[in-house]
Amino acid sequence: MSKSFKRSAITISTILLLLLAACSSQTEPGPASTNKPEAPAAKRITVAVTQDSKGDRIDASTYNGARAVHSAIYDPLVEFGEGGKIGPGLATAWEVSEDGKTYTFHLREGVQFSDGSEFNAESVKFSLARTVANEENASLEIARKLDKVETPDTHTVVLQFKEMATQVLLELSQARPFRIMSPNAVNPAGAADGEFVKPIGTGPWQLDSFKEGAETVLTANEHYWKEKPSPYKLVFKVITDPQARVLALQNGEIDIAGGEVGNIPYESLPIFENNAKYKIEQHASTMSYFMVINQKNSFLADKSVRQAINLGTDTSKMMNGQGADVSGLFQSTVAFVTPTNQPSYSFDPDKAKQLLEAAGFQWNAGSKQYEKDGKPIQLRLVIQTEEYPEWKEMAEIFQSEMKNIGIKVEIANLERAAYYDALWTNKEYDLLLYRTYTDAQLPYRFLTSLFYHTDKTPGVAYQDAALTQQLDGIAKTTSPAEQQAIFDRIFARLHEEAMTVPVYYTKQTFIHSSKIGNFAFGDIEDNPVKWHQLTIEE
Amino acid sequence: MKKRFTSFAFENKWTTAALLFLTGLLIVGILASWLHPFDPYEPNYEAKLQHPSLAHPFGTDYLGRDLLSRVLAGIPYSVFPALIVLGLVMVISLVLGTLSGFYGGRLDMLLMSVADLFTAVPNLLLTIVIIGFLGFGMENVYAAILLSWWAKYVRIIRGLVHDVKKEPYMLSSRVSGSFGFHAIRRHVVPNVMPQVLTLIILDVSRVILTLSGLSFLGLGAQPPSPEWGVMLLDGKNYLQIAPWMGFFPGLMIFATAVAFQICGEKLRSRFQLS
Amino acid sequence: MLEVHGLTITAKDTNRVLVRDSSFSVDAGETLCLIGESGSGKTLTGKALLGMLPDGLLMAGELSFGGEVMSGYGKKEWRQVRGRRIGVIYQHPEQALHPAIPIGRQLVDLLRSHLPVTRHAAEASARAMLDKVSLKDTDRLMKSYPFQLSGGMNQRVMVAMALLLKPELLIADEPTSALDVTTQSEIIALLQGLVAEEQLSMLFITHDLLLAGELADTIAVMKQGEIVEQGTAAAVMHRPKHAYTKQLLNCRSSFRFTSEEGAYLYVGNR
Amino acid sequence: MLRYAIGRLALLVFTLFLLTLFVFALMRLAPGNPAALLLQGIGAVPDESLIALYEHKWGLDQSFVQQYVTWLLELLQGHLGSSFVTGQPVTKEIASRLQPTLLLIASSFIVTVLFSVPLGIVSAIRENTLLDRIVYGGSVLGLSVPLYWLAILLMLGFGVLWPLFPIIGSGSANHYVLPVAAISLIQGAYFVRMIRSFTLEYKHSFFMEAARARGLRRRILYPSYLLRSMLIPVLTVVGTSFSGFFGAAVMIENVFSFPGLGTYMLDMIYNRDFPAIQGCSLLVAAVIFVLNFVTDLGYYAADPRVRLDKQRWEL
Repeated sequence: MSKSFKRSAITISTILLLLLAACSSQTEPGPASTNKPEAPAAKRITVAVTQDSKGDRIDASTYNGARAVHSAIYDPLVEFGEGGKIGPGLATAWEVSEDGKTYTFHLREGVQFSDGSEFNAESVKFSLARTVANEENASLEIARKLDKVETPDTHTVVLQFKEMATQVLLELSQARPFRIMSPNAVNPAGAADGEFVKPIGTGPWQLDSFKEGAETVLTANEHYWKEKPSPYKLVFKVITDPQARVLALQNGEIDIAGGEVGNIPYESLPIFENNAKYKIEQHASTMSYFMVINQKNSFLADKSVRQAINLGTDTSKMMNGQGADVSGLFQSTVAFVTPTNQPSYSFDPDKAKQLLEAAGFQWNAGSKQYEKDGKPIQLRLVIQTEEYPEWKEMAEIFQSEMKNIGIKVEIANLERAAYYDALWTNKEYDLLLYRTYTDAQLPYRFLTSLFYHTDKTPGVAYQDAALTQQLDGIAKTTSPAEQQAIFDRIFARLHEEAMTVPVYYTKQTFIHSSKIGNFAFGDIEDNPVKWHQLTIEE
Repeated sequence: MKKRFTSFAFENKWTTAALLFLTGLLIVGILASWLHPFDPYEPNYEAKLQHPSLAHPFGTDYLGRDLLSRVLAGIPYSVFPALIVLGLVMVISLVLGTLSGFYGGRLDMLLMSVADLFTAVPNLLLTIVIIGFLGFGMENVYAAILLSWWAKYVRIIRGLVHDVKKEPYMLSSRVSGSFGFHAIRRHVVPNVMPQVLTLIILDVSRVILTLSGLSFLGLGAQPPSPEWGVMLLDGKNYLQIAPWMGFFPGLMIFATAVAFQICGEKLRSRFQLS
Repeated sequence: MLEVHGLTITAKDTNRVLVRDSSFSVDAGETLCLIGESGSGKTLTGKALLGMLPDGLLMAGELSFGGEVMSGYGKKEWRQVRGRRIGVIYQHPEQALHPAIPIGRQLVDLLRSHLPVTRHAAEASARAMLDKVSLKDTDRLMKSYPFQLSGGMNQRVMVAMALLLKPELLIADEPTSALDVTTQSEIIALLQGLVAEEQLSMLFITHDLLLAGELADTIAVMKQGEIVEQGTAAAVMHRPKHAYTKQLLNCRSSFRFTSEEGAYLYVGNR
Repeated sequence: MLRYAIGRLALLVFTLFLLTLFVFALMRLAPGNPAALLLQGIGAVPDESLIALYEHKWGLDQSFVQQYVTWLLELLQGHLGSSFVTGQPVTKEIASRLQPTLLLIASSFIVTVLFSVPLGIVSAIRENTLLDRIVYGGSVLGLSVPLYWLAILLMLGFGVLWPLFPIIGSGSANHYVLPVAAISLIQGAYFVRMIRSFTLEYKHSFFMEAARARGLRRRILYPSYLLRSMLIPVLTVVGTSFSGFFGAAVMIENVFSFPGLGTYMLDMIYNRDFPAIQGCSLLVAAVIFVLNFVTDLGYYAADPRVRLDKQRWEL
């Protein structure tokens, strides 16, 4: 090897080494972290999640961390059942005073937290006080109206409210932020404003380990009161890309994926259909996709245009035909929705055209669009595909259906932040594809947050005084019958004014390898699966 | 000049093929509207996700639209803008790179720090701001690509100019007091051009792919645009169900890239000889 | 020494003939000047003698050197000839030397490519050769780079390099055209001295007829790839037969004057 | 040499300062309000009062200059403020996510350089042979496939159909195989093309022809003469590729769910988490500038014309 070659090789390698040193100068010492040696006994069930669950900061009184992990660790006082019926949770029975200001809960006996400490009235008082003290929860009814919490004996809790409170049981049943946490979870123990240490709840699981951005591992809570604790470890593995989740299911790196927590794009379902190695589980959801209408738009201010759009939308084409049963804004699984009380617009393009012509729109054969004094109907539909990839296809189907009734739709697929800017602040949309909330937040909390309209706080999705009055009516009664009557009128009003364009009723779809047995859906979408009942068959 | 071109065109079969392909692209791109066998935008629910067949040589997509028509309709959205962007990048970086490489000193320092600035800022952030600020539209996406790409080129061209500046004939021309601009035009640019051309030709496909990357991050062309990058992204979602949805746009990008490479290579060798 | 018969060079793809049926010879210790305007094929002929034609060109005709026929040589045989039996110097010496390798190293590399000498011995003979071409301060020169030297010094280094392995034939492709007038005459004087001293035969390629007249024993005039006239220096200079040679002679300058060293100083017709 | 290095370092610090100002301004211009996004994320209605609450907590209600100055003062004391989304100090979050990203970038950089620089040179030396054609075709293919597509194909090919490597996360060494392969193939394609065209350029240069005319042996000719002259262009190609590598790492981390800086940065940009974006871009910029600086030093060392410009021979 001639000297010159050695010299130039040295020069090149020194430069490379310099680059490498500069590159890895910041790495911490120690080899790449390899997985901890597995305890031989506990086999792992791995679930794919779309985002980091921030396992080490899941404080029951906040919205930190993933909903699924939150509801796996903490139990609610009362549980949310089918169609909105409230069932017993940590409280076996409860009474609501006539004036709706006093709620008395009788707590379950002999229940322990995962650290063995006693579940009693004190721990409930501590949890509620801590949640109310957190100013981020100010918009919730309990936080707004709670006066004081009394504990007459170790297993009775009485909540006194300053004025009538009608949503207490619904808010208590939700995943966050009113579930019960042990006083030992904070430092100093029992202090409502103590510094959060470790999640300790009465739920079926407790936190085992957490690796940021990678996985959250839960082990069973041996003191679980309701059913037998699970013999396995439950791992929530972060997989951000939808296709990666599909592939991870196929090569066994994860056992379960789907639902809101780790969604599998619907177009990938055929890979797992009639395939013995996998089982597809489907369950009704309470969420639906709908389009928010911007009343400020000159065309959309006219009711007949809104109605024509509803009539022109063929929801059966959505999601490869799975959208056939759409009738009205809310699914039948939503509380206070009965088979008869939600009128809806069925697909009838001709009627839609008649409505437009009746409202003074002329058909322009050249541009094949309806126009009024020379201006064709052109609408900007804002969507986002980061959280809901399927919205792109729906928007394109909607676009072509509107073309059939002479309305030109331009789709704007915005980046997530710009999308929420359009919805909440700058209102730069004519139509915007959004979704309803889920379970206990429907219909009241969802309707008040989007349709409640006062001069001070204008309605976000639609501004209608009559609807607002009806919503006020709900807040004045705790009797289910009275509330049902008001909701019947609310649904009729939503339909009559065509305030929204319902597009699709979602379904909860989970896919798991067939060696996972005894799969059962949870009570709310935030706690989608009864993880502790799962079994692994060899 | 005419004789030179024909000899260049039919020099060997590869170049001819490449040139034919590119002219084909150009023609179809311009006259696209009445050339497609089907309407590239109209969904046709009965023909969803069909295999490539005689009726649909490239198969159909998730809304039953004919992919061949969409690919042809996509030419003006994918190839032409890529060339415009590259042309602008070349001009800007040639000017800045030459100035900073040739004159050096404070101007060079300043330009390099601004260039470093733009290479270091995450171009996703840059793109979001530009699109958020200027509003939607493909020209803003291209402006964003331009802004994050010029820096790399300036740095490379500065390196090349640095090389050329040291050549003896350059020294003699500076010694003889030839005015800087004249020296640049006559000596520096012709010498740097072959490398710059190679550089630019390399990146034709990368501009289209950057667009596809931006759509992956939620910032690309708006539906139902038949832009190749976006179609490539849709193809990824249907990888195992309808692989042809991603394959054919990808094939077109590859073919366009190869055609540009071959023409660029031959042009460059012509540059060198003259 | 060097016999060339019927040399023809054609371009492969356009089969244009660049050099047509040229024959000439250089005897031992003699200098042949090949004259022609740029593009007349004289440089190509020089390259053909070393088998260094760029790919895309075809060579026909017979080359023999020192009795051996070279036309059929393969890569390996040519490598034995290049540098060892035929040396080359070029018009732009600083471009012919590697810009980023010190001159000493380039000389040593050349020696060790051909002879099994130790590094030390190679450096010694390199230094000796640099002295021979009257370059001063050789130690510092060995460590310097071409861009640090003037045109004249670089050309001297080129000559040293060409003659390092004691070749029998030196091909000089317009070695002085890029130099200023004074350096030019110094280099010409150096070459004349070395040719005489080493009994070296030289093929001197130039477009400058007067320079040829002074250096050459025999002259060959090339026009568009063809040798139109060939003969002794005196014959060609004073009794030119071909119209083209006459034309070249007439357009030489109208005046000349003598410098101290006795070399002709004139304004050539660039 | 030292004077050059000091000058360059001063410029580097100045550019970093310029960058922080530039990123600070960029974020204020971007659409999307961090408070509204956070509230939206937790299912609350982003009304004015709540947004004002958060903006006060994060100091966003101060003037632009005030915010920048406070941030800069904090930076000088070594901390980058705390993230809006998690409330944790940004320095801690970056530190915990740094290792996978740096390992990913460093290993793909080495793999890319090791296979593409020699391949580029050899395919240029053996011009128009079969090897050259294959390398040419392969590199053009590499330039026409988007990174995320290649990543998915590798996952499908070597993670599912032929399960050799894990495809999710950065647990063990063989978690790095597919991501590094994806980045190296794409960046490698670019390197090979650039290096090959530079080598061709130099291979046909005059001093190489003169060296061959002197009968220099191939064993000296290519390794040292060609390579030595290639140092500068190789440095140019390598030197300008760092931000390309980091961009590729961000994309790959997202597809392979690497818990690295790439996924973190993308999330933070989507959530408009200003301190986190600011901290990350500062760190990334610092690393890129240092590497650019090292490349410039490399120029200095490799090119004698730059180094010895002053020592000319006076006749």
